[in-house]
Order: sequence, then C-alpha cells, then structure tokens
Amino acid sequence: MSGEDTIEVAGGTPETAQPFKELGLTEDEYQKIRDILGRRPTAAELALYSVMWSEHCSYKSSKVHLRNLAPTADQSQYLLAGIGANAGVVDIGQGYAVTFKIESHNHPSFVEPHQGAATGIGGIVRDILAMGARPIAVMDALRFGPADAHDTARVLPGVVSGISFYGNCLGLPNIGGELAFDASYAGNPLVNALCVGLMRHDDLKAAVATGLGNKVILFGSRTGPDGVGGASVLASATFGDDGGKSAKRPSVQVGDPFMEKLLVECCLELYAADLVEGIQDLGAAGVACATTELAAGGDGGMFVDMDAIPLRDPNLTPAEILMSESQERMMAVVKPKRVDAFLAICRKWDVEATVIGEVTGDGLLTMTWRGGTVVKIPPQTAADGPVYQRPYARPDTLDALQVAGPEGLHRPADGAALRDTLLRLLGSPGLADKRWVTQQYDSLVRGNTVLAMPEDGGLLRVAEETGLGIALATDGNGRYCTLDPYQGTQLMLAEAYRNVAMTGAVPVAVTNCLNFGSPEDPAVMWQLAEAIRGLADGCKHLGIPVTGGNVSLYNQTGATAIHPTPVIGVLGVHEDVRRRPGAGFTVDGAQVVLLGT
Amino acid sequence: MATVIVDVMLKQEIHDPQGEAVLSASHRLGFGAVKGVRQGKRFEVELEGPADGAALAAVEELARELLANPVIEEFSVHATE
Amino acid sequence: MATVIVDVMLKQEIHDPQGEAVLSASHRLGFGAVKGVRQGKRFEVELEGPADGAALAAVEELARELLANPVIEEFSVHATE
Amino acid sequence: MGVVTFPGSLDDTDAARAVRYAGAEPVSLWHSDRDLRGVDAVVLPGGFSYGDYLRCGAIARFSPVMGELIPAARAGLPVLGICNGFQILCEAHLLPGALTRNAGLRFIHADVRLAVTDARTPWTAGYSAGQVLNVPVKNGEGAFVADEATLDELERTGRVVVRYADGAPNGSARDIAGICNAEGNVVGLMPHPEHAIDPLTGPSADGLGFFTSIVAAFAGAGLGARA
Ligand SMILES: Nc1ncnc2c1ncn2[C@@H]1O[C@H](COP(=O)(O)OP(=O)(O)O)[C@@H](O)[C@H]1O
Repeated sequence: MSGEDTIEVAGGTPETAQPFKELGLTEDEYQKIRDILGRRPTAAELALYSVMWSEHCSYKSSKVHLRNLAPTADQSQYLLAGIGANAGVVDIGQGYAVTFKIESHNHPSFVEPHQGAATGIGGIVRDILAMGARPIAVMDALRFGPADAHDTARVLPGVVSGISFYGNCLGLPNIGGELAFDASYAGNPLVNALCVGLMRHDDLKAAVATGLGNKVILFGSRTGPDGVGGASVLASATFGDDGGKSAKRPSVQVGDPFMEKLLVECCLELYAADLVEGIQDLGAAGVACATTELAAGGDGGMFVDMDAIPLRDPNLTPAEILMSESQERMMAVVKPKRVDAFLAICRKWDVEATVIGEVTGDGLLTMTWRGGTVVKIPPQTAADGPVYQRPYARPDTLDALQVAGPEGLHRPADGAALRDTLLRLLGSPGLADKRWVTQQYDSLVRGNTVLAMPEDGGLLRVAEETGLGIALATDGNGRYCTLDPYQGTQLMLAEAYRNVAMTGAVPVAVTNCLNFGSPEDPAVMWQLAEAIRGLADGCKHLGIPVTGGNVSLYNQTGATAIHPTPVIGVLGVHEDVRRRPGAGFTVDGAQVVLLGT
Repeated sequence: MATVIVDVMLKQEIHDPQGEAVLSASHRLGFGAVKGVRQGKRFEVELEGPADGAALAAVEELARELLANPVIEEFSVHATE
Repeated sequence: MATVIVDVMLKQEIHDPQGEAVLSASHRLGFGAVKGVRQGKRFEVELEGPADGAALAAVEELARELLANPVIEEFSVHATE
Repeated sequence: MGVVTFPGSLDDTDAARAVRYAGAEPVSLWHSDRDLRGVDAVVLPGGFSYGDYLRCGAIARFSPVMGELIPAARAGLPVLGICNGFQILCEAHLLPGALTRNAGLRFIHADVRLAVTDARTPWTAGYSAGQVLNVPVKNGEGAFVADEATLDELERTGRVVVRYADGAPNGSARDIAGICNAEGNVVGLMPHPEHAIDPLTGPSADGLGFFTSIVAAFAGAGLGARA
C-alpha cells in the first residue's frame, strides 16, 4: 500500500486510519503532524516523523533540562564546536583538535548482546567520523545484573565479545572503561561506548546541506530491513512489560566492522581531497534522520530520489527504507564538479556510493518513489520535534533511603574479621580483576597508547615529535545517584576529572551519557533533572564545558527503573606524555602521601 | 552411534557480511557465475543411540537452545544416511 | 538460478575447540546423549545458470581455492533439490 | 622496506613506525598494485584483512600484490608476517600449517614472554638463541596447527623461530609462536614485535630487534643489492 501512498493520495484520503500508535506517536503528536502538513502524512512521512520525534532522536523529554548545560560551554576557550553538533570539538593546541562522545546501546545489547554492543561501537565511531576526525580510540562503560544472575551469563560475554569483535577489527585501541554489577541492571544492562577522534583545526565538518544543486551521496553498506523502527519503538518503549509479546521486537542489526574500516579510510581520504561540503552519519533512524538533519541544517531544501537508494532487499517500502537502521552508511553533500572524484575514491576503497538527490532552493525535503512524491515536508519540523515539560517530583522513598547512613552498619571487630571483610571486598565482582574483559580488547593498535587498562585513565599520544597527548576517563555510579542524583553526578564528574588529572593531563571537556528509566515517571524525571543540574553546577565549578552526550531513557524492567546512571567522560590534554606518572609503587623506600580530605 | 547434522544460517533478512565478502572474493577470482553467497554454520552432532524421532527432537531442542541464535538465525536438523 | 551447498569441516585429526565447547555446553544443558560435536561452515552459493556438471565443477574449484583451506579442512559440494 | 596495506590492515602504521625506528625507510605497498616498488624486504602487518570473514588471511592471499610477493619470497626476498601477516603467509602456502581459533575461543590480548629459538633468520639474527623477549599477542585465531610430521620437520630443521616461554596462551601446537620457511627468509609469528619498540607505548623495546636485524642484514651481507 505504502508504495502508492503519495502526497496526492494522502491529500485525497484524509480519513485513512494510520498506525501512528504502533510507531510510537501519541494522538497529539499525530495531530500535530497533520497540522504541520495540512493533510494526513503519507506512510513514508509518518515513518519519518515517528523516528525523528522518538525520544531517542528528539530528546523531547530531556531537552528542557539539557539546556542547563549550555552555559558551561561559554566558559571554555577550547571549544570549536559544542552541543548540537554530532560531537563537541575541543582545541588541544599545536593545531590539533579532538572530538569525543559517549553513547548508549542498552536496549539492542539486551536483545542480542553481541551484535547490539558491536553496532554500538560502530555507531559512535561514525558519529566521530562525521565531524571530520579520524577515530583514534574507544572506551566502554558496562553495567550488568549480578554476576551470578542467569541473564548476566548470557549478556556479559556477548556484549564483551561484540565490543571486542567490532573495535578490534576496526583497529581502534580500547583504552578503558567500566564494569559494574547491580541488580537494577538485571533486565536492562547498560552498554555505553565512547569514541574519540583527532583532526587538524581546519578539518572540521558540518552536517549541513548547502549550495543549490550540490549532490547528495549515500555511501557504504546497502539499505536492508535491519532494525526497521528500532529508534521509534525499541528505544522509546519499555520492553519486557508487553506480556511477552514480541511484536515490538524489531529485527536486529548485524555489524560489519570491515565495511566500517573501509568507510573510515574512505571518508578520511575524501576529507583530505576536500570533496565534502557536508556530511552526516546514518545511525538510528537511518536515511530519515540523515536527510532531515542535513536539510534542516542547510539553507535550501533537499530532493531525494528514493529509487536510487541501493537496497539489499528489493521488497522494502519507502517507509521501511527511511526507517532502516542498516549499519555502516554515511551521507555526504558534494559539489557537482567533484562527484566523479568522490566516487573514484569510494571505488578505491570498495565502498558503494550513489548519488540519490540534490540540494534545492525551496526549503522543503522532498522524496519521490516510483514516479510519485512520497515525502514533502519542511525538514525543520521533523528535526526539531516536540518539547515536553514532563512533571517531576522528588520520590518520597528517598528520605528513608537517605537516613539509613553507614553509622548503623556492622563493623569488623577484630583483625580476623577485618581480613575476612577485605578478602570479600577484593573478591566481589565489582572490584575483582577485570582482565577477563580487558584481555579481549586490543589496547595497543595504532601504537600511541601510553596508558590503558588497568590504569584509571587512558592516555594517548597525539604527536610523536612533541609528546602532545590526550587523556580520557569515564565514571558512573548508580547507587550514589539513587541516593542523591545531584551530588552523585558531581561525585562522578569529580572522579573522572581526578582520573584524568592522575595521568598528568589537564581536564578540558566533558561528555556524558544519561541512562535513566521512563521519563513518564515523575520520580525518574526528577532524577534526570537533578543529575543534569548537578553536572551543570559541577562543570561551572571546575570551569570546563560539557561538549556533548547522549540521553537514554526507558531503561527499566516492567515498572522498575534502573538506578539513575549518568556516566561522565572527561577529556584532558597532556603536554608531554613521556612525563606520565604511572599508578602503583615504583621505587623502594618512596614516601606515600595522601592528598585531599 | 548416529550423526545428526544441524545447519544454521542467518535469516534471509539479516545482513550477512561474511557471505558478501566471499561473494566479492569469488568475483575477483573469476567465478563470475556466482550471484550470491550466504555463510552459515554446520554442526555434526554424534549421538549415543540411533537417530530416531526422540533423538532428532532432542537435537532440535539443542539447536534452538544452543547452536542457533533465534534472534538472527534459523536452523534445520537432519540425520545423515 | 540454482543453489549449491558447500560444507567445510575441519579434518578429523585437527583439534576443534569450537566443537568441544559446544559438546561440554550440551552436557551442562542436560543433553547427555551427545557424544561428540564438530563445528564447520556451510556456504549457500547461488549460481546464475542451472546446477549442472560444469557449474558443480566450478563450485568445487571455488571450494578448493577459497572456501576451504586444504591444510586443515575438507569439503563437500552438492546441489540442493 | 615495504609494508603492505590490505583492506582491513590495522597495524600497518605501527609496522612502518618500527621500520623507521630501526633506521630504514618504510615504503607503503597497496594491495591492489602488482608492484613491490623495488623494496629489499616486506612486512605483512597485523589486522583483519577483508574482515577475516572467511578465514584469517584467506582472501588477502589472492590480492594482486601477493601475486608479486609470492614468487619474490620464493626467490629469497625477506618477508616478515606478523599476526594477520602470518596467517596470510600460511594461506599462501609460503609457510606450512595454519592458524585456528584460540583454545579459549576468545580474542586474547596479553603481554607474553617469547623465547627466540632460531637466531639465524635475517629477521632474528640480532638476537641470541634462547633470548627471551617481552612482547604482546593480540588475536582471536592464533593457535598454530599442522600435522605431526610437519611439526616434527619444523623442529628437526630448526624452523621454529619463536616459542611461548610460559606456555601458549591460545593452544598453539608445541607452544609455537613463529616459524620460518626452509630458506629462512620468510618468517611468520603471531606476537607483535612492532608493538614492543618503545616502552612508552608497549611493554618493552624488545621487538625492535626484528627490524634492526633485517636492516643490519642489508648493510652487511649485501641483501640490499637485490636487483
Ligand atoms: N568495560 C571495560 N572496558 C575497558 N576497560 C575496562 C572495562 N572495565 C574496566 N576496565 C579497565 O580496567 C581497569 C580496572 O577497572 P576498575 O577495577 O573498574 O578500576 P577502578 O575501580 O580503579 O576504576 C581500568 O583501567 C578500567 O579502565
């Protein structure tokens, strides 16, 4: 049906019932789309709005609070691009800039741990690539249910093997991360992946479609039926509470790290040859998101000939093509004169590339399919999405939690009990050696890793001649943040900040991944608001900007939310990595000094 | 002693990068008549008793539980002659 | 269009850690009747023309050259019905 | 010294850096060029050529540059295959045996102690026999296998070049970490000497010897005079 659902058809059939609820839109949102268009949306348009207006893509619940982070950027002399871009860009001196970001892939990693985690790495790497940078390292912050829980035995090895498979094959050193266990993650593990990229100042790329007549090129893997509707359905709806019905479970995406490696090298060569006017990675929401954001970021409009999009499955409908989350794809805007050179570089890297449209001057995003127009919308309306002021309230269970301080806890009475307690602590999964995980990661590839596991922060050399480097650390603690999301978030910020400082680097920027439960629960919304307020205040104190991040909501099993878990990543600049201090006692007879209170 | 075969393949709609890599290598090697390749797994499961209905049913369950990942793969079970 | 199957298995004398891992997992899951497992690969090769003698011979060659490593693996080729 | 880049090669920049540290000039060789650009020796670096999707090294073996390299190696050109490079050399039958899934079925990255058992190849001449090196391994399919006759032959003819000193972390037959061909000019090993050239970025500088050995060989025995 959708094959013929053109805007003309839609205009003539206002009464046709549309599956907006199944696509995750509310009654109000659906009506708003009709108001914007002055008619009912076509099936393709409905699909497009549904993914763009999903919580995952539109930040509709968190946006009002995230605004509080913006002022932290003003105080930084280091920032070249801030929140709003795919990832923030930080000047690190000597002509170099660094971009970094952390992102969640929690829900897919629960459904299919190996591929879910693998494609999580793939997604964040393309984000960094789209900024014009060469990805140079990854980190992963992982949280699972109790180590002995049945699902943990399924999920943990799969997640780690997925990160190992994708990151190693891509040739990105894994320089650190976290591994924590808590019952609150048993039905909803957290898989947060960070990527950092390096560029020269003038390499910065923007996700904009400008220049009338410029061509739009889709390149990388073909579009298939992978994860159709994933963004709108999976990441926006609590799962596990649908009574076991699997109707909402989208097909899983399979990662192809080899194609991603080719895509990385291909993009970097395209950048070096100055063939790219604008570029966007295809993540959740695929072609819908890339076209909308490129068009909305530009000043004209965009025309897309959907018949030109190379498909892996010829039976896909326009709606499915728009929503497909097929991995390892990018979209670029290229001057007509340079298209041939662009395609030649893609051929060199065996990357399929196709001109699918061009920049227009009418301010609209228009798409045709088999002779009919199936999309014609003002792109900004899809890119911006609704903004919600969700009610929030401090949970009334908190007082009871907070009064139960450590004073009442049993203390070891003698040496033997102390020894026993210490051994139990050391043997607990949270503190035990992480080698089972970290051994599966290549931390050395590219030959610039100065510190990685088991150090508190990762340290990378950027310039061989001068020793310039960058340090990174991530930290999170859901238990602290349950007790006090404001303070807890600041504690995590401080910890990541210290871990970076420990390497000898000066902390200069912050990224964050906010993992919370359902925003429709006022208690969760309060946690989110408090955590963001804490982060904003903490960054103001420390004088460093938040350059980007990611919000992952609906992390819960049934009605029970995970612990509020902001994961904070801090980036530091190291003047000379050859002067890094190591952790651990190195010299006999050295003095041990305790700093701080 | 009987041997039962379990073939596990990615579902049709799931992307198969391995098969694609083999396909393009086949073309580079001059096997132009090859139009598509999908790569899967083959298990040879040796059983104590005969490959009767009960045994096949057990292997079937083993395949579902362990050998195949039902989220992305499908499988078929058959006895060898 | 015809589909030809290529099964590739490790030679008997080559150690198969994947098969062994599956074997012990089977036992843990209570499938005691399983006495041995070997894990190999299965390729579904789609051909332009019919799966006649010439086509099978070509796939046979593809298997020898590319799909199997004769140092450690053996293979068999057959058309699907 | 040539360093080949296949699609999916990852340690090519590291190998080139090691070549530079050893005092030679790295020349980058592209997989689809039928051209060795007159280099005196070639390094096949680590990585996941073609994603290692079929078998590690299986597809790279057929690339045009290998079409040039295989006869040149047979004619005596020194070739060092590291990790994926070793796998490619086995797939190309320049070295016997094959590399299979690690015993634990997981990717392993660890620093290992490596004993140099054959210091006669042009790639190991700078070491003394029995010397122990601290270098990293990182692979998912690093278990060397060959039939008993081949293993016996390798041992008898002294072609096991390096061995895991504390036991193979991956189930490699007879703890073999690296071997050479009968002539000694082609060496393959799973551990990564190019990641042990500077204590700043690796566990030691012990691996540099592979690269300085070959450079010394050019300077001494006139290997560099190859036409
Ligand atoms: N999921 C992971 N990915 C990569 N590195 C990890 C992961 N989990 C832990 N690590 C690394 O292992 C080391 C030890 O971790 P951990 O014991 O949590 O350290 P700490 O408690 O000091 O933060 C650190 O270097 C950390 O970066």
